[in-house]
Amino acid sequence: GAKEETAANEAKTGLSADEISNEAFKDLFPLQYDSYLKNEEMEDTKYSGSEKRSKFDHDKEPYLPILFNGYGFATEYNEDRGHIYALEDVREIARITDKSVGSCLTCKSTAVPHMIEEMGDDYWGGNFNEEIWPKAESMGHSPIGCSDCHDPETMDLRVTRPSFIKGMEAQGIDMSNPTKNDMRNYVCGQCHVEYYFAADNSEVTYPWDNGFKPEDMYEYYETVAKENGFNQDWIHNVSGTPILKAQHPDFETHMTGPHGEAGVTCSDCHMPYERADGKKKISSHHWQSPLKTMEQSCATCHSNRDLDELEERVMDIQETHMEALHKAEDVSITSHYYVNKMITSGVSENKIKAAQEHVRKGQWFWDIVAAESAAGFHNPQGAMDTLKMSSEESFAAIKLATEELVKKGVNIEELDKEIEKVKKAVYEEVDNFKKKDLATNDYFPAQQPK
Amino acid sequence: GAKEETAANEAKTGLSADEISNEAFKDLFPLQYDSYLKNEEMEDTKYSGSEKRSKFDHDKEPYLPILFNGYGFATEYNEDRGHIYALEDVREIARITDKSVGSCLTCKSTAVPHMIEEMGDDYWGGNFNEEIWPKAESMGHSPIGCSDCHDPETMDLRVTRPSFIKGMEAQGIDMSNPTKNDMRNYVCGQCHVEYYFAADNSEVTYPWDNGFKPEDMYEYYETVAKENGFNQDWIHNVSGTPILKAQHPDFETHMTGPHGEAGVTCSDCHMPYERADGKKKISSHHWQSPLKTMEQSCATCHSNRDLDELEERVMDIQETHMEALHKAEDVSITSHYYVNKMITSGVSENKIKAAQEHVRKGQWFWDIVAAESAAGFHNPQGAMDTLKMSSEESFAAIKLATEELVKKGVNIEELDKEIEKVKKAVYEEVDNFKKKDLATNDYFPAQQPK
Amino acid sequence: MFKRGIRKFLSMDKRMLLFIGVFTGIILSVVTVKGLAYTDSPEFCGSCHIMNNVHDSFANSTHAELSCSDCHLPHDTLINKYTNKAKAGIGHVYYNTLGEDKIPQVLHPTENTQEVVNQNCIDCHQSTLDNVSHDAKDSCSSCHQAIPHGNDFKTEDYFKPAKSGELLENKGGTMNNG
Ligand code: HEC
Ligand code: HEC
Ligand code: HEC
Ligand code: HEC
Ligand code: HEC
Ligand code: HEC
Ligand code: HEC
Ligand code: HEC
Ligand code: HEC
Ligand code: HEC
Ligand code: HEC
Ligand code: HEC
Ligand code: HEC
Ligand code: HEC
Ligand SMILES: [Ca+2]
Ligand SMILES: [Ca+2]
Repeated sequence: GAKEETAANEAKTGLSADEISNEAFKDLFPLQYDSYLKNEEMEDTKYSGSEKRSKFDHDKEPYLPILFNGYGFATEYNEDRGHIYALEDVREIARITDKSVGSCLTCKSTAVPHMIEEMGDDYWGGNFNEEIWPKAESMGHSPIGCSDCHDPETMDLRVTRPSFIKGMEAQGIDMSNPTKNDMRNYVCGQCHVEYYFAADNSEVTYPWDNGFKPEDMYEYYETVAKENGFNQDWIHNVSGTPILKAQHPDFETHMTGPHGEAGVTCSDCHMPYERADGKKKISSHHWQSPLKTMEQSCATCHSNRDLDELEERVMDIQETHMEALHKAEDVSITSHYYVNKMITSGVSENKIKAAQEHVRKGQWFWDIVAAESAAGFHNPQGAMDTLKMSSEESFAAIKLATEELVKKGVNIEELDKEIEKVKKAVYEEVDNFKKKDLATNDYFPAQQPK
Repeated sequence: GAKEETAANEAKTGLSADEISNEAFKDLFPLQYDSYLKNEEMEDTKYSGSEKRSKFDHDKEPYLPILFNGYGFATEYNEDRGHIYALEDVREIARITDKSVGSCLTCKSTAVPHMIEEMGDDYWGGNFNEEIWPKAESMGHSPIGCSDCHDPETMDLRVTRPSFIKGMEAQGIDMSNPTKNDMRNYVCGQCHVEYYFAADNSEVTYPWDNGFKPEDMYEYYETVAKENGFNQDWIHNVSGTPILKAQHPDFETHMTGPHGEAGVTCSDCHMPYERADGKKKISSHHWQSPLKTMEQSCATCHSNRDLDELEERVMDIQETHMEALHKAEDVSITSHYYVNKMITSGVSENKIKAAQEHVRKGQWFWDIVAAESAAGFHNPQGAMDTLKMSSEESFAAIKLATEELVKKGVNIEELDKEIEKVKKAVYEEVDNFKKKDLATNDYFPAQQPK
Repeated sequence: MFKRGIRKFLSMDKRMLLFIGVFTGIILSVVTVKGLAYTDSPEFCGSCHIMNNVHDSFANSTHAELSCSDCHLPHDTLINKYTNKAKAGIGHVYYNTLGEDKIPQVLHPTENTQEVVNQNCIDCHQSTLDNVSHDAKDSCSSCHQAIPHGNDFKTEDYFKPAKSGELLENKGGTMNNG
C-alpha cells in the first residue's frame, strides 16, 4: 500500500539510491508498474500511434529517403512506440553502425546517469557497439525506467540528464527550484527535445541559448554551434548541402504553444490520473497518444466541450498541418535536385553555396516540424509559421538555381520531369532499404564526399 | 422599467415594422442606445482599434499602394472604426467614384433592406452618387442601426441582407430555423464577409458554395463565378494580372477557427454583457476590439486564466501573424514586378499567362488574410496556412518568370535592385494619395488597359 | 491571480461601517440554528439575482447535493466560518445596495475565496489525494475548471431558436448572468 509511505518527509522506499532496474520498483508500486507494462500495447491513431511502422509508408512521409539521402534516416526510420521498447528499438535500428557513439544510448537506458557519473566525458564519445551497450547490459539497465524520472529512495521527480539542465540554464532559466508543475514538463524535456552531438566530445547538447522557437535554434546553429566546430549532421547526397538533422522537439514546441503557454504540462495529457485497480487513482504510466484517453486527458479541463467534437477539432488541426508539411517537403525536394543540377552544370562555386544556404534552412524548418510528434497539435500556429518559412527558403534556392541553370542552357522542363521520375521510383520501390538508392542516378549523381 | 413588458409573447415595442432610424429606439431602449453612442470613441490597440488611420501607415501595411495598384484601394484605404461612422466613411472615401454602384451602400445604411424590397435588382446596379445615396438620405437612414439586426416590432434578431441567406443556402446550410447562438454569429455575418458584385446585376454575392476556407472560395471564383461572367475585380497595373480583391472575411475566418468551431460567437466577444447603469446587464452595443474589454469579453469563459497572460498570448499570436503577413506581401510584390518585366521583355503570351495565374492566386491568399480584422486571432493556424499558400504561389510565379527572363537575357540582379528602389519610393512618399503613382515608372511601365 | 480583479473590499468607503453594523445585526438577530442553516443553503445564496448563474451551474453539477457554504466557507472553526461569512456577506449586501456601480462586470472569486474553496476540496477529497499525488498545480480548479460552476459556457437555451419577443422582455437585462 501507498499509505505507509505518505507518512512524512522522511518516507523512504528502502530502495538503493542507485537502483536502475524497473523490476525493483514492482512490488512497492504495483499499480504504476502495471501501468508501465501497458506500454507494450500497439495501436495506431490516424497520424501517430504505437505500431512499429516505417515512416516511409505511403500514408506517412514517403519521400524521406530522398530528403535524408546520405544519412542513416534514409535507411531506416520508424514511428516511435512505447517507452518499454526503447532498448530493443535502438539496438535493432540500422542507423546504429560500428561508428555510433555512446550518446545514442542517452535517452534509452536507465544506466546512462551512472555511466556519465562514472566515465565523465568519455561516455558520450565511447563506441556504442563495442563499449557502451555491453557496459549498460552488464549494469542491468531497463528501457526508460522509474529511475530516469524518480529518485528511487523518495520517488521525488528529478532530472537525470545533465544536458537538459545545461540547455535550460544557457537560456537563462533558473533550474534551482522548479515547481511540481515545472517538473511535470521537465522529466519529459530531458529526452523529447532537439539535440546535437558536440563537435569535440560528442556530448548530447540542446541548442536553446536563444529560445525554443525553430528560428531561435537555427540562429544558435549558425553562431554558437559553428563557433564550437559543429557545422552539420551530414552532407546531403543530392545537393551536397551541409544539413542539420532535427529531432523530436516535443518539449520546445509544446512550451511555445497554446497549452504550454497556459501552464499545461506533458504529464497532464500523457499521464492523466486514472483509476488503476477499480479503486485507487494513479498517474497513468502508459505514455501514449492522448487521443486514446480523451476522457481522462482532456475532459477534466475541457469538461464544457463535447469530446467527439473536440477530437474532430484535433483532427482538423492535424489534417491542415500534415497537408502543409507534405507540400513543404515537396518544395524542399525540388530545391535539392535543382542544386544537384547546378553542380553538374558547372555553375560557379559561390552561387552553389548561396543556394545551399537556402536549402539548408528550408530543410531545417520542415524537418523540425516533421520531427515533432503531435502532427501539429502541440502548437498549430507555430508549426505552420515554421512550414511557411521552410517553403520560402526552399523556393529562394530554386529561384537562384533557375537563374543560373538557364544561363548554362539547362532545360528546366526536362529537369522537372527528371525530378518527377526519381520521386516516382522512390515512392514505388517496395523494399524500404532500397528506396534511398533510387534518389540518385545518372542524371542526378550522388554528391556526398566519399 | 422592464417589468411591464415581460408580460407575454405578444410583447411589442409599438414601433413600426418599417422603422429605420436609430433615434426611434432611443426612448424604449436607452441603455442599448447609450451603449451604441459609444461607437463614437476612437482608441487604438496595437494592431487594430478605432482611429481613422491610413492602412498605408508605416506601422500597418505600407506597400499596399503597390499591391493594389490600379484599384481604388491603392488610393485610399483606412482602418475601420465604429459602426456609427459607416455612412460618413463610405461618403468620404475616394474609392467611391461617379461609376460606383448602389451595392456599396449595402452594409452601411439601415435603408438598404427597404430599397431592395422596393427596387428589386435595380438597387444593386443603381448609381451610388446619383440615385442610391440621395434616396437613402431622403428615407432618413441611420448608419448600421437597430433595424439591421432587430425586428423593430419585437426586437427579435433577424437577417436583413438577402445575400447572406443565399450564400449560406448555397453551401447547404439550413437557414429556416437558426438557434439563438447561430443568430449571434449571423447578424454579423451579413456584413463582415467576403463578397463580390455579380457580373450581370452588381448584386452583392458571397462565394461560399464550396465552403468558408480561402481555398474553397478561390475554387468558387475559378468555377461558378467565372461561369457567371465574373473574372476579376481589376487588372493589376504592375503585372497586368486579373485580380480578385478580398474583403473582411471575419465571419468565414472565425467560423473555421478555434472559437467558431467551439460554438463561440462574435457577440460573445464583441458584445459582452456589461453592467450598463451600474445595475442592469445589457449586451454591449459598442462594437470594438475585445482587447479593450477583456474582463467582460474573455473572462466569462477563461476565468481560470490570468488576463494579463491571456492578453500576452493574443499579442504573441498577432505578432507571429503580422510578421508572416508582411513577408507574404513582400513575395507577392516581387512576383508582380517579375511579371511586369516578362511583359516588357517580350516573353511569350502563354508563359505570361501561366505566371499571372500564380500571381493571382498568391495575391488572393495573402489578401484574404490581410482583409480579415483580428490580426490572425480569429483563426491562428488557418490564417498561417493561407499565408503559406500565398508565398508558395507567388514564388511559383517568380520561378517561372526567372526562367523566361534569363532566357531573354534580362539581368536579374538589376531587376531586383529596381524593385527595391520602387518599394523605397512608395514607402518614403509622405502623401498617401501619391504613393500609388510611384509604383510604376519607366523601368516598370503601367500595364492596366486604359 | 486576477491582477485586474477588483479588490474593492479593502477600499470601501465609510458607508461600509454602517453595513457592518447592519449585517452583523441581521446575523445576530436570526441566530437560531435554523436561521443559520438557511443562510448556508443554495436557496439563500441564490436569492440574489446576481447569483443566478452560479446557482444554476451549481444546481446542474455533480455537487448539487452540497450547500454553497460547504465550499465557500472555512470549516476549521465555527468562529472562522462566521467571521468569513459576515465579511463576505457584508460585501454582497453592500454591492447590492449602495455599491452597485462598483460591482465588477464579471464575478471573480477573490483570493480569499480561492483559498477557502481549495481547502474544502482537499478536505472532502482527502482519500483521492491520499491515493495519488494530486497537487501539481496552484489549485484544484486549474484542472477541474468546471467544478461546480462553468460547465457549459452557454445554457442549452442558446442552442434553441429564440422565442419571439424574448429580447424585448429582457431589454433591461434581467437574464444575463445576473
Ligand atoms: C494538451 C494536451 C497535450 C500536451 C500538454 C502535450 N501533448 Fe503530446 N500529444 C497530444 C496529442 C493530442 C497528440 C497527438 C496524438 C495522435 O495524433 O494520436 C500528442 C502526441 C505526442 C506524441 C506522439 C504520440 C504517438 O502516438 O506517437 C509524443 C511523443 C508527445 N505527444 C509528447 C509530448 C511531450 C513530451 C509533451 C510535453 C513537452 C507533450 N506531448 C505535451 C497532446 C498533448
Ligand atoms: C529517458 C528518455 C525519455 C524520457 C525521460 C521520456 N521519454 Fe518518451 N520516449 C522516449 C523514447 C526513446 C521513445 C521512443 C521509444 C521507441 O520507439 O522505441 C519515447 C516515446 C514516447 C511516446 C510515444 C508512444 C507511442 O505510443 O508511440 C510518448 C507519447 C512519450 N514518449 C511521452 C513521454 C512523456 C509524456 C514523458 C514524460 C512524462 C516522456 N515521454 C519521457 C524517451 C523518453
Ligand atoms: C535527447 C534524447 C535522445 C537522443 C540523444 C537520442 N534519441 Fe532516439 N529517441 C528519442 C526520443 C524522444 C524518441 C521518440 C520520439 C520520436 O521518435 O520522434 C526517440 C526514438 C528513437 C527510435 C525509435 C524511432 C525511430 O527513430 O526509428 C530509435 C531507433 C532511436 N531513437 C535511435 C537513436 C539513435 C541511433 C540515437 C543516436 C544517434 C538516438 N536515438 C539519440 C530521444 C533521443
Ligand atoms: C518518464 C517519466 C517517468 C517514468 C519513467 C516513471 N514515472 Fe512515475 N511519475 C512521473 C510523473 C510525471 C508523476 C506525477 C508526479 C506528480 O504529479 O507530482 C509520477 C508519479 C509516480 C508516482 C506517484 C503516484 C502517482 O501515480 O502519481 C509513483 C508511485 C510512481 N510515479 C512510480 C513509478 C514507477 C514504479 C515507475 C517505473 C515503473 C515510474 N514511476 C516511472 C513520471 C515518470
Ligand atoms: C490542464 C488543462 C488542460 C488539459 C489537460 C487539456 N487542455 Fe486543451 N486547453 C487548455 C487551455 C488552458 C487552453 C487555452 C485556452 C484557454 O485558456 O482555455 C486549451 C486550448 C485547447 C484548444 C484550442 C487551441 C488550439 O490549438 O486550437 C484545443 C483544440 C484543445 N485545448 C484541445 C485539447 C485536447 C484534445 C486535450 C487532450 C488531449 C486537451 N486540450 C487537454 C487546457 C487543457
Ligand atoms: C473569441 C473572441 C472573438 C470572437 C468570437 C470574434 N472576435 Fe473579432 N476580434 C477578437 C479579437 C481579440 C480581435 C483583435 C482586436 C485587436 O487587435 O485589438 C478582434 C478583432 C475584430 C475586428 C477588428 C476590431 C478593430 O479594433 O478594428 C472586427 C471587425 C471583428 N473582430 C469582427 C468579428 C466578427 C464579425 C466576428 C464573428 C464572425 C468576430 N469578430 C468573432 C475577438 C473575437
Ligand atoms: C449592416 C452591416 C454591418 C453589420 C450587420 C455589422 N457590421 Fe460591424 N462594421 C460594419 C462596417 C461598415 C464597419 C466599418 C465602419 C467604418 O469604419 O466606417 C464595421 C466595423 C466594425 C468593427 C470595428 C470597430 C472598430 O473599433 O474599429 C467591429 C468590431 C464590428 N464592426 C463588429 C461587428 C459585430 C460583432 C457585428 C454583429 C454583432 C457587426 N459588426 C455587424 C458593418 C456591419
Ligand atoms: C458585404 C458587406 C459590404 C459591402 C457590400 C461593402 N462593404 Fe464597406 N465595409 C464592410 C465592413 C464589414 C467594413 C468594416 C471591416 C473592414 O474595413 O475591414 C467596411 C468598411 C468600409 C469602409 C471603412 C474602411 C475603409 O475601407 O477605408 C469604407 C470606406 C467602405 N467600407 C466603403 C465601401 C465601398 C466603397 C463599397 C463598395 C465598393 C463597400 N464598402 C461595400 C462591409 C461591406
Ligand atoms: C449589429 C447587430 C446589432 C445592432 C445594429 C443592434 N443590435 Fe441590439 N442586439 C444584438 C445582439 C446580437 C443582441 C443579443 C441577442 C441575444 O443574445 O439573443 C442584441 C440585444 C439587444 C437587446 C436585448 C437586451 C440585451 O441587451 O441583450 C435590446 C433591447 C437591443 N439589442 C436593442 C438595440 C437597439 C436599441 C439598437 C440600436 C441602437 C440595437 N439593438 C442595435 C445585435 C444588434
Ligand atoms: C463563450 C466562450 C469564450 C469566450 C467569450 C472567449 N473564449 Fe477563448 N476559447 C474558448 C474555447 C471554447 C476555446 C477552445 C478551447 C477550449 O475548448 O477550451 C478557446 C480557446 C482560446 C485560446 C486558445 C486558442 C488559440 O488560438 O491559441 C485563446 C488564446 C483564447 N481562447 C483567448 C480568448 C480571448 C483573448 C478572448 C476574449 C477576446 C476569448 N478567448 C473569449 C471559449 C471562449
Ligand atoms: C463544490 C464546491 C462549490 C460549491 C458547492 C459552490 N461553489 Fe461557488 N465556486 C467554487 C469554485 C471552485 C469557484 C471558483 C471558480 C473559478 O476559479 O473560476 C467558485 C466561484 C464562485 C463564485 C465567483 C464567480 C465565478 O463564477 O467564478 C460565486 C459567485 C460562487 N462561486 C457562488 C456560489 C453559490 C451561490 C453557490 C451555491 C448555490 C456555490 N458557489 C456553490 C466552488 C463551489
Ligand atoms: C445580498 C445579495 C447576495 C447574497 C444573498 C449572496 N451574494 Fe454573493 N455576491 C453578491 C454580489 C453583489 C457579489 C459581487 C461583489 C463581489 O465580487 O464581492 C457577490 C460575489 C460573490 C462571490 C465572488 C467574490 C468572492 O467573494 O470570491 C462569491 C464566491 C459569492 N458571492 C458567494 C456567495 C455565497 C456562498 C452566498 C450565500 C452564503 C452568497 N454569495 C449570497 C450578492 C449576494
Ligand atoms: C463537502 C464535500 C465536498 C466538497 C467541499 C467538494 N466535493 Fe467534490 N465531491 C463530493 C462528493 C460527495 C462527490 C461525489 C458526487 C457524485 O459522484 O455524484 C464529489 C465528486 C467530485 C468529483 C468527481 C465527479 C466529477 O464531477 O468529476 C470531482 C472531480 C470533485 N468532486 C472535485 C472537487 C473539487 C475540485 C472541489 C473544490 C472546488 C470539490 N470537489 C469540493 C464532495 C465534495
Ligand atoms: C493536474 C491536473 C489536476 C489537478 C491540479 C487536480 N486534479 Fe483532480 N483529477 C484530475 C484528473 C485527470 C482526474 C481523473 C479524471 C477521470 O478519471 O476522468 C481527476 C480526478 C479527481 C477526482 C475524482 C476521483 C475519482 O475517484 O473519480 C477528485 C475527487 C479530484 N480529482 C479532486 C481534486 C482535488 C480536490 C484537487 C486539488 C487538491 C485536484 N483534484 C486537482 C486532474 C487534476
Ligand atoms: Ca508513436
Ligand atoms: Ca478598426
